[in-house]
Amino acid sequence: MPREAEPSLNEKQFIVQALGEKLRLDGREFDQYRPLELTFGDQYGVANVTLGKTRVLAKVSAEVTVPYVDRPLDGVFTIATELGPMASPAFEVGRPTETEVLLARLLEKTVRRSGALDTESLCLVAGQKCWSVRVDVHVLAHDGNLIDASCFAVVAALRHFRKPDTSIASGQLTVYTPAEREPVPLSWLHSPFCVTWSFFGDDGETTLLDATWAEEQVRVSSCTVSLNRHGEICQIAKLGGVPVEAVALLQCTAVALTKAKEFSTFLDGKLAEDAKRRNKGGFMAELSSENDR
Amino acid sequence: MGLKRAVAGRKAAASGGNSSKYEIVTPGEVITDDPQWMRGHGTYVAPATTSIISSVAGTVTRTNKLLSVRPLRARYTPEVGDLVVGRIVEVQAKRWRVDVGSTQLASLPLSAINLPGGILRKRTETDELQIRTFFAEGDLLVAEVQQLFADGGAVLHTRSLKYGKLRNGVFVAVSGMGGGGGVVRSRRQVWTLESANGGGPVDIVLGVNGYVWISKHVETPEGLVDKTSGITNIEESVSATMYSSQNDRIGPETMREIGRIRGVVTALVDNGLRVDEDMVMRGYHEAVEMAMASGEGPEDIYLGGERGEHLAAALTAV
Amino acid sequence: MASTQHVLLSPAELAYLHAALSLTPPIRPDGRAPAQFRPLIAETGILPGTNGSARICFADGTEAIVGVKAEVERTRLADGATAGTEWEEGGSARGEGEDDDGGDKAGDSDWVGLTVEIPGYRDDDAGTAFLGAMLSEALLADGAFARRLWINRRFHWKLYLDILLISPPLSYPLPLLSLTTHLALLATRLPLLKSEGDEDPFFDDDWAAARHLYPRGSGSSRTTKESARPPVTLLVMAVGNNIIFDPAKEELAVADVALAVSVAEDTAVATSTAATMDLDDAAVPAARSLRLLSIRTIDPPSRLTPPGVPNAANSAYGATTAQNQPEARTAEAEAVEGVWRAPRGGAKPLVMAALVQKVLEKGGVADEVLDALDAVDLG
Amino acid sequence: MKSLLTHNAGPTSALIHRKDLCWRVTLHPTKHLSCSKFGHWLVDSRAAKSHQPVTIEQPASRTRSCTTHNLGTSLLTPETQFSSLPSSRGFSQARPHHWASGLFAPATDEASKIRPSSYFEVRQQRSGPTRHSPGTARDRQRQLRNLSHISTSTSSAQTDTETMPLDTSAYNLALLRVDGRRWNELRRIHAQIRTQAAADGSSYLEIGHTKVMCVVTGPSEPGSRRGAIGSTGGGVGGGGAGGGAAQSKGAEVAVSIVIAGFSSVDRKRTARGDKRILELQSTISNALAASLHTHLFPHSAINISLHVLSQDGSLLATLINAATLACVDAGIPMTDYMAACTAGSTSTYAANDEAADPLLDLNHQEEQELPGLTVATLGDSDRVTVLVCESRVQVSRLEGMLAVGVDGCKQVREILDRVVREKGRRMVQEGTVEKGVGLNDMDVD
Repeated sequence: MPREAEPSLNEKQFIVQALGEKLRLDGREFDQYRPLELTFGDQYGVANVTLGKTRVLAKVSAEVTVPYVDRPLDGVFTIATELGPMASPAFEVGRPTETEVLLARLLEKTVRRSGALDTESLCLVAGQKCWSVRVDVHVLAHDGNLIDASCFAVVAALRHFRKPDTSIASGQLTVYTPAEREPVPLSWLHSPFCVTWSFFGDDGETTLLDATWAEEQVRVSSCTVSLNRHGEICQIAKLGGVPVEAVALLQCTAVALTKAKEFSTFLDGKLAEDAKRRNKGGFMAELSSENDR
Repeated sequence: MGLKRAVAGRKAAASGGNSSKYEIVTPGEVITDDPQWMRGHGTYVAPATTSIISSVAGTVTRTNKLLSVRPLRARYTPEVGDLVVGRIVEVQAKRWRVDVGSTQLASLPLSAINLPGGILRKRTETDELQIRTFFAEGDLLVAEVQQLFADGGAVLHTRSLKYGKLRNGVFVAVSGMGGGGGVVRSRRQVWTLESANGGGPVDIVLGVNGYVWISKHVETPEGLVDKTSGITNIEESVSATMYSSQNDRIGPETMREIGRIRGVVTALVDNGLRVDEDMVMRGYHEAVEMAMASGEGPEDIYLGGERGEHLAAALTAV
Repeated sequence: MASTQHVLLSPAELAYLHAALSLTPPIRPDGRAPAQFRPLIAETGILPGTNGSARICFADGTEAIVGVKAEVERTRLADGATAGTEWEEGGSARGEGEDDDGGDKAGDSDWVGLTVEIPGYRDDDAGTAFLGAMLSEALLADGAFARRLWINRRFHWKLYLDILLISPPLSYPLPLLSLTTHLALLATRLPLLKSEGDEDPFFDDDWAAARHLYPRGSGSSRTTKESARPPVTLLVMAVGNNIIFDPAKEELAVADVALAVSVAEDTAVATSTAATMDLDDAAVPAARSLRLLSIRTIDPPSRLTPPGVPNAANSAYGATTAQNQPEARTAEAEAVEGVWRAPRGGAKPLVMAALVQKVLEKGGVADEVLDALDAVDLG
Repeated sequence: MKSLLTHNAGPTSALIHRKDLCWRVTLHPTKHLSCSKFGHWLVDSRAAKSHQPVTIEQPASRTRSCTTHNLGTSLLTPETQFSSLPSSRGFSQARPHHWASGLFAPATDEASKIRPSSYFEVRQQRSGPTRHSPGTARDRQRQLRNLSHISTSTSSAQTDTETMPLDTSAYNLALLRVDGRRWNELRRIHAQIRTQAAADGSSYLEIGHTKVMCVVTGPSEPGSRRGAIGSTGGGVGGGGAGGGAAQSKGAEVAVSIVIAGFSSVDRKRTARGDKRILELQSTISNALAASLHTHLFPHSAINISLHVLSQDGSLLATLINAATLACVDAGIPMTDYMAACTAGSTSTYAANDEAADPLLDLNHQEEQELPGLTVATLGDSDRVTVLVCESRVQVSRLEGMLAVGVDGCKQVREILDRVVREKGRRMVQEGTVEKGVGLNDMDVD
């Protein structure tokens, strides 16, 4: 597979030196995120996130399947990440690279293992039928900080998703089409968001948020903290790299909490706005035959 | 590399710096922080301070102003002039890649070997085409480290009569050189031992990299002088056999003695004794007596398990 | 099947080794006698979380650890309802001791899961799969083993054997793995069954009361043809007509033929009439009768080694290099003394017979190995 | 022929003298140690904290281990693992419980006997403004009141034959964890190096019941020897998300982890491409790449092969410690030891906040039910190389856990350091290594 082009030596030194003087290539503050846009697809459960030049699309789909044998009362909830060559030439369709494995594990720990989605609510008939919710994360462009963008896209898509309504009468399961009954949102407990810190300098004293791809290739270690707005840490992953002072890590988690809250309010706003856009007048709007001006 | 460590407040962990001679240093331990000392192998200086900190577990050695730490066990680090035994792992266009048990493969350029017939000329394409006739994959050779690359890789040469392809014998790999029972650099790495029980002369090559070759003694060039007339074709006839991989006829007694010497070397290593010329000689004579005493006569050359320990005990006791 | 790894030895060494091993008596590189094993350290009961575990480590560092875990599993009733009905009417109080009509107690070979893990090799690698198959074949050959896992008609023990080779394989790991498995199975204990007949099994939770999978001591209640000891697979090789046991890596590299001989010991004092060549000798009461379970040929790596170049054909030897005539090519055909040539063709039947004979004869190697294994006290 | 079996030096090793079959057999009474599962936590009354070392004789009450389901209640389903494993057996008082010799037995190291100073003294010594300030006497009081746990009946991990039955007059049974430890006590750590003659560096580490073996080959030519430990998927690519941009010129650290099927209570085979294992491998190789001086071996590879023999919590921490020990044994230069341990907190994430107290070195049960994190530091400093927290926990509680974790790492480092020194001292005494020059005769000239 074509190796990602390593930045040249002087390019690296330039970035590190600039960081030494509190300057970033794109002039941002050290704890400032790139502009974050979120657009929902016209279908339920599609979220398209753009963080600077990094673009991630998350799509949620649901189908009725048989639950796992060892957990008859739980539905199935999987997150699939796919880093194809579209994201960057370094990624190959076949073998998962280390980046892809770490991204998948982080999303798994942040969203699935932290119980954001109540899987018991997905169960229809204990032991026989349950919903299988699947989130597909497609990375369209990789300009650094895939983790935060993908996590945001996954949470947004899951909260935006509506699964078809169902009813069970004497063992008879009926799944209604959106025309018959209004689709039902998933039962969502809390919204975790990832905040990734990057460390520079030979003992990791410079820390910054939302590193671009160039900065990512120069950093000496990174740490991803996932929190929800109630101040609960869902996971922390500083997987090796140059050691960082424990105190600095604690400060990182404090700042990460504020960022998570900002994400949360931003997402709530976007969801409310989309909800308003969808049902302007509810049924009546659909029935009226008046043409727009 | 995250070299900087907060050294503040970390007293020399060595127990109060007393000079108990069995004291070893472990990674991260401050050896000294007065700036008059220079830093050698196995140590590093934390960027912010001038204190020399050990980076391996081992014993401190001092050569007038230079402090270095010899690790308890490490891989062979080649130095110029070392006599090493190596095995060809890979044949490339103009050179061979030789495994000498170091952190990288050593390289043996085509220009660094004697051409058969001792003729001295520039290497041509035909030589490159026939590179495998000199050395092929798997062949064992004894060579000398000519120079070192920047990254520690070694360049070997075999441009002398005592170097070349090895045959008529048995190979033993001994664990890492850096102390810990490996081969120790000594005056003579290659010598001939007059074996007992009619085994005849046996050559022993103790490679500094811990690779040992024990073989039947091949006649020295002087031996050949009277047979062939004139000085010129000594070079030609001797170096001709240099690249042959055909063993000469070796009698069972010699094979037995070679087996016994191999047993001595492995016993020395298993029991953590250093391997050099006089240890091997003493070990061999001890083994011969043990065989006599054990009642099975010269056939009994087994020196594994307890017998190896008896041999080692006998050697260390004396 | 080629042994696991390609051995890198020079033709000169191979020629020397072959010459040394063809002598009578053969001179082995480490001086051992033809039937002498390398010293090893054997321990059992090293892992408290398993039903049985063992570890064997050679002096040169090759090390293997085997853990045995047992789980109760519901038996798939192959013959449908009949088992059910038979269960009701067969519900007569069947005593704890196994009655002799072993008919309905036939075990099933997939009650035993055996996995081999060699570092550096994927588990579906040809070599690893072959090792696993050979070990499990030896275990299940006589069908008696699965019968021990029988609890009642509805449940049985499912035994998982996980075999771990810790160090990279220095020599062909088959004998080491088989000895470790043997010890682990000897040390395996299953909880004492408290429930009766075919009801849901209930066990005594005092581990001290658990009974061994292979009950020790002579008075074992098993008088049927089952072997009292798990099988042992030995690696035997031949050079010329010298037979050598427990070959090291260099010796295997010059072997003409290599065999994996699986042997089991059964307590049946009465000579079993089966055609198996067990040489039972009633005269010596303590002697055990050995049963040959399987013989597998192992493809020694010597077939893959490059041939040496005789001086005659060696152009560097000053031989006329210009024209490499056809006879120069054929020069390599017939053996030149002191030049290594990979062995061609299979093994002579005489040598094969001698190999097996040496293993199975009274006081032979198999006997000694089993005696030595006996001496390992089980935790 | 010499006698078949001679018992020499103590009951635990029998030497077999056979001319042609020389076996040294080391006998191991199985350590019967139960980490039995508990259905419920008993909260006991608070009591003053004490610092003297705790070795507890098994109390009379037998712990009912839950793996022996009484069939009456739940109908047996094939998957519920049922065998009453040795790990869950009761205590047979019959045989004195002693650790056997040989590989799997501990030198009776004093390490695990020394108890770390209490949570608060550590706090006071720590300089640095931002450190959690020791707070007023009231805080101390609150902390004292809150250290609450766990039932008194324990399945103790360390019973030495010579321990007197516990006289509870001097020692209150409250504030104990499920296996009889205080909140700040490490489990028994037993470590050995050079357990594998064939490898460059090897180590065997037991932290409580988590047993890991590590074999290091290298630094050597990458992938040169067929049959050498090919890095099965553990290879570290270039600048990945986790590690920093690993320059291509340093040695490449390849880690391969094999988790034995029999390692956990019920047997499960980990699939080859299992993402959790890949993540562990990537974490360890990035962590070691930061501490090992890889720039000294530019074109070579260091292969670390880890075997997990038994899991009882803090798996990542044990793997990191074992890998560090093996690298020290292999003589690979490194900045300092990389010591790791786990820390947890007693209250579930939903419970009231201030009742939470930090715990050190979690075993399997505590890891399942309580929030916890694994932290690895470089040497004696507070610099964290690995911080992995996989359970939900309040932000405010992170500091307490991290502080306890970092202190725990320092104690682990001391224990590892002592093991290496002991081994080194023995090697020097045996003469395999020339003696070093003493420290103070340096300033002679």
